[in-house]
Amino acid sequence: MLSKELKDEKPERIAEQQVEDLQLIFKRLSMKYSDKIHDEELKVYSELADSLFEVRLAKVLEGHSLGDSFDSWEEEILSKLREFYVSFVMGHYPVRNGKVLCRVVKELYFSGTVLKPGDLIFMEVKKAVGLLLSGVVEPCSLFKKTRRE
Amino acid sequence: MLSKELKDEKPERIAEQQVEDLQLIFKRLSMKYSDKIHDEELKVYSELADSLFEVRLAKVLEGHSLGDSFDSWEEEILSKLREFYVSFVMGHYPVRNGKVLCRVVKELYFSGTVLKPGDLIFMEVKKAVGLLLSGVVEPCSLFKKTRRE
Amino acid sequence: MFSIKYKALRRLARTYRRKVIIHDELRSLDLGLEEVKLVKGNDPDLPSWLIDILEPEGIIGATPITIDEIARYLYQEKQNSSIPASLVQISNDFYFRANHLLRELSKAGNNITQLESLKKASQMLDELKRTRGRKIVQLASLNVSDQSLINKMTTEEYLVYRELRNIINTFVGDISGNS
Amino acid sequence: MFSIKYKALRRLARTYRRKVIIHDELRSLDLGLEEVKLVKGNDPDLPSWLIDILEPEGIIGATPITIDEIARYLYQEKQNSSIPASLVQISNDFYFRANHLLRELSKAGNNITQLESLKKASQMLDELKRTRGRKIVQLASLNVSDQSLINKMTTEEYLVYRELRNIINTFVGDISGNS
Amino acid sequence: MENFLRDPAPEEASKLVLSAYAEKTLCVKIPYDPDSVIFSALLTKYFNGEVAVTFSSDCQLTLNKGDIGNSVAYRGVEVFVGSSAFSSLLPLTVEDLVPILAGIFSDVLLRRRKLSDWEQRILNNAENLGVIREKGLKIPAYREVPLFLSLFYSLDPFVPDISGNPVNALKLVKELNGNEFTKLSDLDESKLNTLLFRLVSSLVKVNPKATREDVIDDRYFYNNYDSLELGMSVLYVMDTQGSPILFDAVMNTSLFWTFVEWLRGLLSRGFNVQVSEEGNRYVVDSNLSPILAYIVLRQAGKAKDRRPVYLRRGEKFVSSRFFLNSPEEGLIYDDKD
Amino acid sequence: MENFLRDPAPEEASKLVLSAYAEKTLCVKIPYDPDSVIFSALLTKYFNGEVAVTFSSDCQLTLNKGDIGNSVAYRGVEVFVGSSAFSSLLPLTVEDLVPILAGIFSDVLLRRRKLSDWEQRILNNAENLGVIREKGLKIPAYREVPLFLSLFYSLDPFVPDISGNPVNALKLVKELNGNEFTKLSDLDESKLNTLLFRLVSSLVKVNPKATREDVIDDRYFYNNYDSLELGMSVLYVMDTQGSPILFDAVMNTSLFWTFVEWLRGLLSRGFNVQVSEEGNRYVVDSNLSPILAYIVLRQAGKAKDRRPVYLRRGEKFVSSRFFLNSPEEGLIYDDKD
Repeated sequence: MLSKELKDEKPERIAEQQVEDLQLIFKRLSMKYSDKIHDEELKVYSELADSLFEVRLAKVLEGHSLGDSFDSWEEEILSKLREFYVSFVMGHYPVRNGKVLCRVVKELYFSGTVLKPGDLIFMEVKKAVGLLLSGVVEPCSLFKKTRRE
Repeated sequence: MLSKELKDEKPERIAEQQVEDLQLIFKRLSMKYSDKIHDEELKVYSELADSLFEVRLAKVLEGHSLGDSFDSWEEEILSKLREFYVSFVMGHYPVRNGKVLCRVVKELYFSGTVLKPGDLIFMEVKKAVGLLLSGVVEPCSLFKKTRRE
Repeated sequence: MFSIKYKALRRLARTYRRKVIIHDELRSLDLGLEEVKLVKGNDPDLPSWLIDILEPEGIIGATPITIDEIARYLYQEKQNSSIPASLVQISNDFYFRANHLLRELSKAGNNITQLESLKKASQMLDELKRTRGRKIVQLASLNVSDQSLINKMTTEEYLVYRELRNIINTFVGDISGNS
Repeated sequence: MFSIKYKALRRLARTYRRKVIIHDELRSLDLGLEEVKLVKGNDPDLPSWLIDILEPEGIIGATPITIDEIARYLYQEKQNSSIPASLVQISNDFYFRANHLLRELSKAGNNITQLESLKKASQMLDELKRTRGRKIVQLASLNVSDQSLINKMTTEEYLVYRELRNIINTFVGDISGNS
Repeated sequence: MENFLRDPAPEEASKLVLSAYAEKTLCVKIPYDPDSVIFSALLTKYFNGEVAVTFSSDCQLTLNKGDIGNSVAYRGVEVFVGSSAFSSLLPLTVEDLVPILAGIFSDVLLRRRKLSDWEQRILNNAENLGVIREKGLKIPAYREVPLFLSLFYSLDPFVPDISGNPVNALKLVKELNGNEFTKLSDLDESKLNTLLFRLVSSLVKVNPKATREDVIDDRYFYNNYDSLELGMSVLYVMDTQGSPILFDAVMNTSLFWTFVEWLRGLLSRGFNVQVSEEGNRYVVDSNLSPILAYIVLRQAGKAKDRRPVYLRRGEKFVSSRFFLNSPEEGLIYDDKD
Repeated sequence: MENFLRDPAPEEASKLVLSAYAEKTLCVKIPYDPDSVIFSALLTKYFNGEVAVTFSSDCQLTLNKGDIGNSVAYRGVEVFVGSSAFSSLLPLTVEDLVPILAGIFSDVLLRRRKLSDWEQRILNNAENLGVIREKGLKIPAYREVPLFLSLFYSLDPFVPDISGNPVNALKLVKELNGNEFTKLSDLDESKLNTLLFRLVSSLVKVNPKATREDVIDDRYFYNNYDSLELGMSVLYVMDTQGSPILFDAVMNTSLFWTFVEWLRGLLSRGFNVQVSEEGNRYVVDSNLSPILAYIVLRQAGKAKDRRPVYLRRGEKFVSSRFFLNSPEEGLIYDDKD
C-alpha cells in the first residue's frame, strides 16, 4: 500500500474496506500472539502506517485530494486548520494571551452548565481547534458581514 | 517572518507577542479601509500566512519542533493525529463503517443528556478526532492493559 | 516540501521592494506595517504588489528589466556554460522582474513587433534559467558550498540548490545510517 | 517531502523478500497476512524483518552480498563514470543487503581482518553510491526519462531521480507560470 | 434567591464579582446588551482560565436586568445594584477606562436614565485619570467637531429637522452668525441661549414636556472621546456586528475609536426615522440600526414595551438580537417576509 | 414510570427497542454487565447515526435490571421483560447468533438463573440456524476437549478438588478407566452415572442441597462454541479488559473465539478460590478474575449482597467495574491499600 503511495505524486485511493480488512488481521495477531516475531511484525507495520500517515498528509498539504479514501477526513481537518491559522494570523478573531473567543454552534457542556448555540466561550487555541474540528464551536469572525452598513 | 522561515530547515521561534502585534495591525487595516490597495495588501499577507502554515506544518511533519512559538499547538495536534492514525490502521480501536468507539473523558453533551467520564460513544472518525484533540473523548484502545492476566 | 517552499517564495516575492519614480503627486498611504509617502521627486522603494496596482494607473513608473538586459546576462552566462563556478551574479528579484516584463509584453495583443519581442525574451529567459540551472545542479552534486558562489544565486536558485544538496546527501550519507 | 518519502522507503525495505535456506526444521508461522511454512529443502522468500530475527538464531541462512560483489559493481560503474547513460543495473534490494553486510562486519569487534574488510566495503559502497548518484543527477538535469535507464535504478535511486527532476522542472518551468 | 426591593449595594456587588476570580473556569449569564458584554469581556480579560458567556443557560455568575433594577448573583448570593451599569462594578484603571465609559454610557442611553450615585462616584474617580467633566450641550463630540456636525449627528436628543439633516443644521449655525467651521465654544452666552431656545422649541414638537434639561447635562470627555458618542457607537456596533467585536475591543481598546468613526461614517450620510406601521412589532423607515431607531422612538414616548423594532430594507425587514431571541448576531433578516 | 409487578412482555419490549431505530442519534443507559453491553453493541451495529452508551446519565432508551426483573424504557414507555437477557430481545440472525448466545448465557451465569420461557423460544428458533441442543453435563466444551480438561475448566458448577486441579481431574477420569484423551461421549451409561455420583457428592461439601439438577441441564452448542463456555468467557473478558473489546467483538464476531481461548489460557494454569476475609467487601485469594470468583462464591451461598469482590494480588487488592462505581474499566487496583 505504502509502496504504491511512494510511486506517485498524488495519493492513492485506499478504500475503507481495505483498511478494515487489515485492521482485523492486525487485531487478531495482537490478541493471539505475544512473542518476538509477532511483536516485531507489528512494529514493522506500525512504522509503515506511520509513514503512510506522513506521506499522505504531506500530499494533502501540497494540495492533493484523498478522494473517498478511508482517511479523507484528514483533508477536511487540514483545510479547517489552514483556514483557522490564516484567519488567526490575519487578526480575524478576538484573541488574547493564546486564547480565542468562539461561538457555540452545538450544545456544549461547560463547568456545570450546558451552553447553547449563540453563547460565547473564550478558551485556549488548542482546545478551540479541537472543538472547531468536531463542529461544536467556531471562532468568532470579526469580519463576516459587511463591515459598515 | 516567512522569509526567515524559508532559509532554515528548522522552524523559527515565533513568539505569541509578535503575532499579536501583527494581528492588531491587520485588524486595524481590515476595519478602517476597504479599497483596492488595502484589499490587495491583505490578500498578499493572507497568502503569506497560508504559506507560513504550510511550511511550518511540513517541518513539524518532518519531525522538527516549534518550541514555544505561538503555533506550537500544531505539534500536539499532529502528534495526536499521528498516534490516532497508526493505532487506527493497526486495529487498536473498535471500528465499523467509518465510526469509532470512544470513551468519554470529560462531560459531554449528547442528544439531551450529559455523558459522564467512562461512558462510551460510537461516532464518525472525523468528529471523534476533533473531540480527541479537545480532550473530551479518547478512542477506546483494545490493548492498553496487559492482554492476558 | 520543495513545492511548498517554492510557492512560499513566489508569494514572498510580491513583498520585494523596488525603486520607482513618482509621476503623480499623491497622498500618503497607511499600509499598517508602514506609512508610504508618495511625493514627486522623492523616489521610494515600494513593495512589488503595490507597484502592480499603482503602475497601471500611471501614478508611478517602475523600472522594468529590458530585453537587452536579459540578452547581456545570457551572453555572460553562456561564455563558460560548462564551468559551474562561472555562475554570474544577477539581482535577487531578476526572475520576478523578468516575468513582469513577459506579462507586459503579452498584454500587447496583436502587435507583431511586440509578439516577436515576447517570443525572443521568453526564449532567452528560458535558456538563461536552464544554463544557470545546470550549473547549480553541478554545484549541488559536487557538494560545493562556497559562500561567494551562493551569493550569486537568487533566492529561488538558492532554494533549489539547497534542496538538491539535501537529497543527494541524504542518499549518499545513508551509508552509515541504520538500514 | 523527500525526507519523509525516503524514511518511508527505508521502512518499506524491511518488507522486501529474499530467498533463504532453512537450516532447522521448524513450525509454520501465522503472520496474519500470510502463513509461512519453514520446511527444510523448501527454500522460501521471506520478508527481511523476519530474516533479521531468524538468522541470528541459526534457524535460516540468508544469502548476504559479498565484498567481491560490491567491488565488481563498482568496477563496472567506474568504467564509464562520466557517461550518465552507462548506469549499471543492480538488484532492487542491493543497498539494503549491502547495509546488512556492513552491520554484520561491524559486529566483529576487534578482529583486525574483519575491521579491514569493513573499512574496505564501506569505502567501496560509498564510492559506488557517489558515482551512481552523479549519473542520476545528470540524467535528472538533462530531463532524460528513458524507461530502460530508469529500470536500472533501485527504488531509492528512482525516488532521488524523481525528486531531482521535479525540482529542476519546477524551477525552469516557472517561466510560464504566474509569478 | 429572593428579589425584594431594597437599597442598591454596588460596592458589595463589586466585591462579590471579584470573588469569582477564585474559580478555575467561569461561566457568566448575561442579558444581551453592550454594558453586559463589556462587563464580561473585562472579567475575561483578567481571568486566567476559560470563560463562557451565555445568554440563556444558568451559570455560576448571573447578571440580571429587570424593571426594578439590576442585580448580580454569584453562587447563591444575590446583590441588588439599582440602575448602575455592570461595567461600573469593575476596577477603574487607565487601561480599561474607555470600555467602562462605553459600558456606562451605552446603558444610560439604552435605558433612558440618569447616572446613578454610584456611577457619579466612579466618574469622579475617573477625573483623576484624565476624564474631563463639564456642564454642556447633549450633542456629540462638540469639543472636537464643528457645531453643525454635532447638531447633525445628534440622536439623543433627536432634534426634528436638524438631526440627520446637514443642510438644516448648517442653516441653524449660520443663523447664529456661524459657518461650517464654527465650534460650540465659539458661541457667546446670548447665542448659546438662542441655540438652546431653538433646540427646545424643536423638541417640543415631538415631546410636549421637553425642557432645557433635555439638552443640557453633565458631559464627560476623555482624550478624543465624548462619552455620549462613545456610548452611542457601541450600541450601534453591537447592534450591527454582534458582541464578539465589542469583546475584542475590550481586549484592544484602540478599536473603540474605530467604532466612533464607523458611527460618524453612518450618520454623515444623513438619516431619517419614521414609524410607518405597528403590530406585534414596530416597523421603522430608517437607515439607522434597529437600536438607534429604538432610541429615537423612545424619545417620542414610543416603544416602551418590548415589542421588537424592525427596519424596513426595501421589501425586507431587519432587526437584531437585542430585540429577538436568536443565536444569530448582527442584523437579522425576517425570513417570513 | 411505574414499576409494578406484572407479566413479562419481551415481545412488546423487542418492538419498543426496534422503534428506537427511527432516532437520528441514540443514547442508551445500561447497567454494567456483558449482556447489556452486547445488547447496545448490537443496537449500534445496525444504527445509522451516533450512539452513546452511558452507565449513569438519563437517556432516551434505558435498560434496568432489578431484583424483580428487567425492564426496557423508551421515551416514557416502560416494558417489563422478566428475567430475560436484553440480548434476547434483538433480531436473531446467523451473523449475530454468537453475540446473542454470549449475552444470554453470560446473564444466566451471572444471575444464577434458569433460561426464561422467552429465551427458550429464541433458542428453539436458533436451532434452525444450526444451534445444537442436548441434555448434558454442565462442564465446558465437552464435545470438543477431553473430559479431564472439561472437568478441570469447570467453574459452574465449581467442583471442589477437581475444578482448577488437572491432576485430580485426570485421576477421576482414570478411575472411570479413561485417559488424557477420553471424551465425555466415550463413557457408557454406567460410567456416566458413576461420574454424576462423584460430582454430586463433591458438590454437597459446599452446598448441602446439591442434586443431579446442578450438573445436568439443557446444553447449547454452535460450531466450536459451547454456550456455557462462551458466556463464561465474555464475563471474564469484560471483567479484565472492559466493555470496548466486547463491543468490538459484536462488530467482528470472530473475536469471540479469541475470548474462549483467553479463558482456557487462564484456566489451564490451574486456579483456586478461597475467601479469606470479609468486611465491607469480600476478599478472595484467587488467580481468577473478580467476576469469576464471584460466580464460585455464589455457588457456596456467599456474596448474595452487592458488597464488592476483591482479589488479593500480593500486597494489593483488585476489583472491577462490575463491583465498583468507577469510570475505569478492566482490573481496578484499590489505591487505599
